[in-house]
Formats: sequence, structure tokens, C-alpha cells
Amino acid sequence: MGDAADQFFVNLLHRAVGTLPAGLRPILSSLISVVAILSVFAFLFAVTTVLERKGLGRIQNRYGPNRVGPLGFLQPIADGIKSLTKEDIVPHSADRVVHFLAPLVLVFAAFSLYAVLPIGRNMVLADLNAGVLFFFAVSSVMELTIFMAGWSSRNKYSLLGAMRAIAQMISYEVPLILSSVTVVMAAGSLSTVDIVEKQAEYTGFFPHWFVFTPWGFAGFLLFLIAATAESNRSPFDLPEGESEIVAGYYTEYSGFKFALFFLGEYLGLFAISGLGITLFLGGWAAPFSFLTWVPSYLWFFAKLILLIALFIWVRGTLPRLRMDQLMNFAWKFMLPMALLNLVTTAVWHFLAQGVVRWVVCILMIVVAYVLLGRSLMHGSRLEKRVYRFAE
Amino acid sequence: MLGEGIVKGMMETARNFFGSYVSKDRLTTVQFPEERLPSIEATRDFPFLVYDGEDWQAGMRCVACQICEKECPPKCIYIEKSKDKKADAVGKPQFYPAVFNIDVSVCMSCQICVEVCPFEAIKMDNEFELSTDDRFEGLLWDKARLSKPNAHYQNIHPTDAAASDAILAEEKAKAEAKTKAAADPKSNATLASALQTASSTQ
Amino acid sequence: MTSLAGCLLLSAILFAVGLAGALVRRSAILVLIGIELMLNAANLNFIAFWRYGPNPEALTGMMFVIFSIGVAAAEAAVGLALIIFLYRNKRTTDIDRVNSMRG
Amino acid sequence: MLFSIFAILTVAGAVAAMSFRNLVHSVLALTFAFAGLAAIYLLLGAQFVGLAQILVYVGAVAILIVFAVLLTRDDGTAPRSILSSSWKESAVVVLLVFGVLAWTISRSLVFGQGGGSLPRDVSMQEIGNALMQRFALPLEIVGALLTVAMIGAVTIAVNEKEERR
Repeated sequence: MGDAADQFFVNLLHRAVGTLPAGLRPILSSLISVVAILSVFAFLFAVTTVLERKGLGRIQNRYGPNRVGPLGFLQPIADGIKSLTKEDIVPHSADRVVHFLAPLVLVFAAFSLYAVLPIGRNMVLADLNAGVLFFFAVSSVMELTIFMAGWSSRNKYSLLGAMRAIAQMISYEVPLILSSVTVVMAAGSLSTVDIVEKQAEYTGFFPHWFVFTPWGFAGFLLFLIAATAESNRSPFDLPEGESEIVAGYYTEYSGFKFALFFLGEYLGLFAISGLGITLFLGGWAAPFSFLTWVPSYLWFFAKLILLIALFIWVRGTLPRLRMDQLMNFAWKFMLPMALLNLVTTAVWHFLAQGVVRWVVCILMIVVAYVLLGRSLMHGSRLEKRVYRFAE
Repeated sequence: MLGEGIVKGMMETARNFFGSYVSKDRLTTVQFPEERLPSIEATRDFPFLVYDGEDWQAGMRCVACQICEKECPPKCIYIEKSKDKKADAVGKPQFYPAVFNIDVSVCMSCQICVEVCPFEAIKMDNEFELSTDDRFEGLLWDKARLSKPNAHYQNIHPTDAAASDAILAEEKAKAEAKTKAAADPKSNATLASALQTASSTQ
Repeated sequence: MTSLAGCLLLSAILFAVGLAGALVRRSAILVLIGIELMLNAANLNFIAFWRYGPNPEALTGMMFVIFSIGVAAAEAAVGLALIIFLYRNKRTTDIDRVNSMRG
Repeated sequence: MLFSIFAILTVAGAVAAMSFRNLVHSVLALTFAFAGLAAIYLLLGAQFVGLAQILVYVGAVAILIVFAVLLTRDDGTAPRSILSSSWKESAVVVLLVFGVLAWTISRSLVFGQGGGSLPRDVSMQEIGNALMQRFALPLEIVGALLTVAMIGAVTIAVNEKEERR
């Protein structure tokens, strides 16, 4: 029974494709999967925009959108209609072709990220041998589209925003990849499917998720921070810091192109959350061995929604960083921490199973964390601020 | 230690998030069309024309002196004087506005028309839901749309209305005293004392 | 026509285009771009010979390309640093105007 | 079939990169050519190289060049022509080089020969083992080279303040 539910969509796809002539099967099978992924994640995007606004509202003791439809859940439809019917303004001196291409390439790249994410057992579009590498390669294309958007708009704010975005994304790509490399080392594979299958085992009823190891926990936190920066979300939203540079690289975008940027940004967020789930949180694996009867894709989406909620929570809490703080944090804390985490993973790998390796690895990480944190804080005055004139 | 403040902040926002579902007094939002805050007395939006009595055409205080039209900074008032005259609040025959239009899309609610009106005829209203789908005719208010009874004024701005009523009553008394004095020269002294009290009350 | 000859022909075309860019254009940055293209043409040759060569199990050609990509990144970084240095001193990236020996 | 499409796109990107007047357009066309090459690598069964090509060239080198383009704006006194003064001689050299290359390929044994059988997909483990065992020394040398290049690039680009002093 559980297996039938688990493989329901896979069987459905096989059934549907089986009726077709054999020559068309592989193409149509992937086409159907692509359409399914597009629609599911586009729907998730729509729901997330409402949930984010409502959540942020509640964090600020407001209601949030509650007018369109029941509890305001039809708000994305209203927003969509609005952005579709708006005039598409292109600045006079803008580079029209590049300006037009940037959002399209961004959304295309964001969607192709999902090709390697296993969203359920046997539910992956392309089980690439180098799946994790594919993910990072495609997400590096997104940096270029942001530059295209910022540069082609011929606007000071756009260019500043694009430059900030690129500087930030390059800086945080390093710890992002290094923290993922720990998992690749431990799993011995670059394939996302293999990585999840390595984690779908249980000792007693406790899962073998990588986040439940010292290096995995540290790596997950590093990954999460770097992912926040990569997807330009608060507190790393300097590229679109609306109080400083209007809207950053998409200042000159309006109507549907703006909506595409918005979509691309959220899709990037979901994809990178999905990668975090795949690498550290066991992908579609159930959290306890007695819960394996629940369909695997439900676990994936439950984890995804939890991570998105975490991102919304962080956005509602933390103020925007300053540029120098951002860079200091990336190069003076994240990078050495990620490198030390790599060493810890190797130590974990070569020590015998038992209490000793837990103690050693936890000690390594905690000491590194405390020392690096101290050195990062060194020189910054953190005592209570004295206001000379405002008291 | 690094990260302590982040955890503290996250706890605070979590408290807000869940608290907003538990205790309603955290949510200060008034959901406007269904819930409304009571209008406070000092609210002033767009001007309206005051009339006395029941009939707005007979009781209109405005005498079409056109001072407000001249003083209005954005020139949103348009007045046409009538050809004939009718008795005003005091009883004197006066002109009245044949046309009195205010373009509320132009009006900036500066209240200068109220300040300059010597007849207590134009006052500030507290109506603010003015949106309409016709931005030309729907926002050009004519005499009929602008006139509101004195009772309405007393209702929305009781203090100011009382003061304005007092001024009008006094003027009326003065005018009556004047007519009486004209009829009876001996009562000049009474007129003088009446004038004195009038100036002292002002 | 995925064949060794096709790959080699493509590689030759890319090399010629890169060489043309490097020699004919006057912007120093474009010269660097041309050199990158020539490097890529060489990489394509390595991959093609690895793929159609007698011993694909040895992975030698592929390894060479991996190292070559790493070296290309270093080369681009140094080259662009030189260009920026040049620009600081001469306020131009026009190679025709950088013709004196003293920097 | 797919190969020809990607080959044509790559060459088009390369030619465009070399002929645009605007350098940013050149870089964008160049990334297009790089992506086309990556697709050809994938077609040839070199998955790792293809993805590394995108990661390094599109994600790093193109961005680097873009930064350089934006940091070095010409002062506007440059001549209108985008061609260098010695372009005629250069064009002859280019044609000669291409002629020699094409002639060699056409005369070589491989020309007209059909494609060999596609070798099985190379797994990441094989590449990793090769990198760590047979090619460990080159890997270390490339690592050292990258470090040296990085330090060199930083020292070249950053010594402006010392000169001003």
C-alpha cells in the first residue's frame, strides 16, 4: 500500500508513456516530467509569495494580505494579472536585446536546476553522474544573467546592484561549494540520487542524515547561510537594497519581465533549498524508520516548506548587512570555517566509529567556530551604544 | 559568542508570530471597510456649504460674495452670482449662488475658504471616502452635493458649530437691534450697549 | 557528423577565429578573449582525441583538459590583472597605443 | 546532427565575440560559445569536463572579463576603428594558420572516417581516482600554479597605492 502511493506518480508516468510508440517514449517521458516540475514549482512559488507576506505580517503583528479570495490566497492570481497587464517599459538607452534576454535566461537556468533534484524515490528528471556539479554550473549562469540585467538597463542603480550581486554571489559560492564537498566526500558520489540513498538508512529508527554528524551540522549551517546569500535574500539582500539603490538590478524592469525576475529568484531559492535537503537533510528519506510508509515526495516537500519557512523567518528577523560586513563574513569566517569543516570530515572518515570520533570532531568544529568568531568580532565595538544627543 | 544575537532575535520574532494568533490586542490593524475608527472632532477634509432650516435652497447661508473663489489657492471653486435676491439668515435680502462648484480633485483641503468666509457659510466636512469611477463629473461637486444642514455641522464639529451659531445669533440680534433703533431713536443707548457687549464677547 | 574530423575542423575554425580576434582587434581585453578561445579550441582537440583515440580508458586527454581549464582560470586572472595595471598607468587598453618599453 | 547544430552555434558565438564593437556584447557572445563547447563536450561523453567548462568559463572567467571591461573604460580619444593598425598582416597570418590546419586535417588519415563507438560513461569515481593517484603530481602543480597566479594577480592589480606614495 505504502509502496503504491510512493511510486504512484512514477507508475502513472510509465503507464501514460507506455501507450505511445516506442520511438517517442524517452522524449515524451522527460517532456511530461518537465511540465510536471514546472507546474508544481510554479504553484509553490505562487503559494510561497502569499505565505511569505502573511508570515512577515504576523512577525510584525500585522494581518498580511487577506482580501483576495479566502484568507487572501488568491492574491498571487491578482498579482499575476496585474503584472501581465502592465506596460512593459524599456529605458530609452537600454540595450534592448540583452535587457530582454536576461529574465528569460534567468528563469530558464532556475528551472533547469530542478533537473537533478530527486523529489521522491525514483523521481528525478536526470540522474547525472555529476549532479551536484551540474547544479553549481547552472547556478553560476544565473550570476551572468544578473549582470546582463544590471548592465543592459543603463541605470546607475541597476549596475550597482548587479555589481553587488556578483561580488556577493562569487564570495558566497566558495563556502557553498566547499560545504557541499564535505557531503560529496562522505557519500563518495556526485550524483544526487546516490547521496540521498546513502542517507536513507537507519540505525534503530534513527536516520543516517548527514546533518546528524558534527561536520554535517556545521556544513548545513554554512550551506544555509551561503544559500541565503546566493539567493539574495535578507539579510543578504544588498543587491536589491530598496532603501539604498531603489531595486538593484531590476530597477528598470516592469510588468511581466519583473514577474519573471521574481519567479526566477524564488525558483532559485527553492532549488537551493532542495539541494540543501538532498545533501544534508536526507532528501526524500523519512525522518524515522517507522514513518517510511509515508510517500517519499511528501517528505521532500515537507522539508522544502520547512526550509522556506525558515528563510521567511530569517527575513523577518535580521536587518541587512553592510557591504564590508558581508565581505568580511564571507572571507574571514565562512571560508576558513568551510575549509576546517573539510578537514573535520576527513578526520571523521578515518577515525573508527565510536565516541572518540564524535568528541574529536565536535571539539574541532567548536574550537574553530569560537576562534573564528572571536577574530571576526575583533576590533568591532559591541558594547552598548551611547547616544550623545538622542537621549 | 557569534550568533547569539541572531538566536535572540529569532526568538523575539517567533514570539511575535505566534502571539499575533493568540492575543488579538497585538494586532493594531483596523480592517477598514468592516471596522472603523470613530471620527475625531478635529478631522477636516473637504469643504461643504451650510444651510439653516429644512430647505437647502431657502436656507443657504452663502451670499455668493465670491471671496472664497478669489482666495482659493488652487482655484477649485467656481461661483456664479444669482440675478435676484433672497432673504439671508439675518433677514437681509442678498444674492445667492446660482452655481457653486468645487472640484474636489483639485481642492487641497487648505481650509482658507472657511477662514475667509464672513457669513459662516462654508465649513470643513469629515467625509473622506470619495473615490469614484468618473474622475471628471464625479469629482466636480455642485451646489446640491455640497449643501449640508447645520445639524450635520453641529454633529461633526460641535465646538466650532456652537461658536459659529453664536456669531450668527449675535449678528442677527445686532441687526434686529439696528432695525429697532431705526424705528425708535430713543433706544440709541440700548443699541450702544448692545454693540459693546457684542465687541466684548468677540 | 560527430566524428573526429568534425571535431578537429570545429577546433581549427575556433582557433582561427580566436587568432583573428587576438591579432586584428585593438582592444587588449579582446586579445585576451581571443586567447581564451584558442585555448578552448585546443581543449576540444584533447577531448576529441581522448574520445576517438585508441585508449579512452586511460583518461589522459580528459585529465589534460581538466588541468587546462584550471590553468586557463589562472591565465585569465593574471591577464586581466595586467590589463587593469596597464589601464591604471596609460588610461587606455588600446594595444596600438601601448608601444613604449617603459611602463 | 546535434553536433552540427552545436558546432554552428559555437562558431557563431565565437565570430560574434570577435566582431562586436561593444566589449560587453563580446563577452556575452563568448559565454554563448563556451556554453556551446560545453554542450559538445557533453555530447562527446565528457560530462565532468562539460560541467567544469560551464562552471569555470561562464561562472568565473566571463565574470572576470566583464569586471575588467567595466573597470577599464576608454577615455574616448581612441580612433573609431576597432581594428588594430597591423590588421592586414594579421589577417594574412590568420588565413595562413587556418589554411595549414585545414589542409593537415583534410590530408590526415582520420578525415572521412566515421565516428567510433561511444565509450561507456566515465564515472566520477574513475576521474577522482585518476586525479588522486596517477595525476596527483600534476594536480598539486596546478594547485600551486593557481595560488601563485592568484597572489601575482593581486599584487599586480593592487600596487596602485604604493606608487602614489
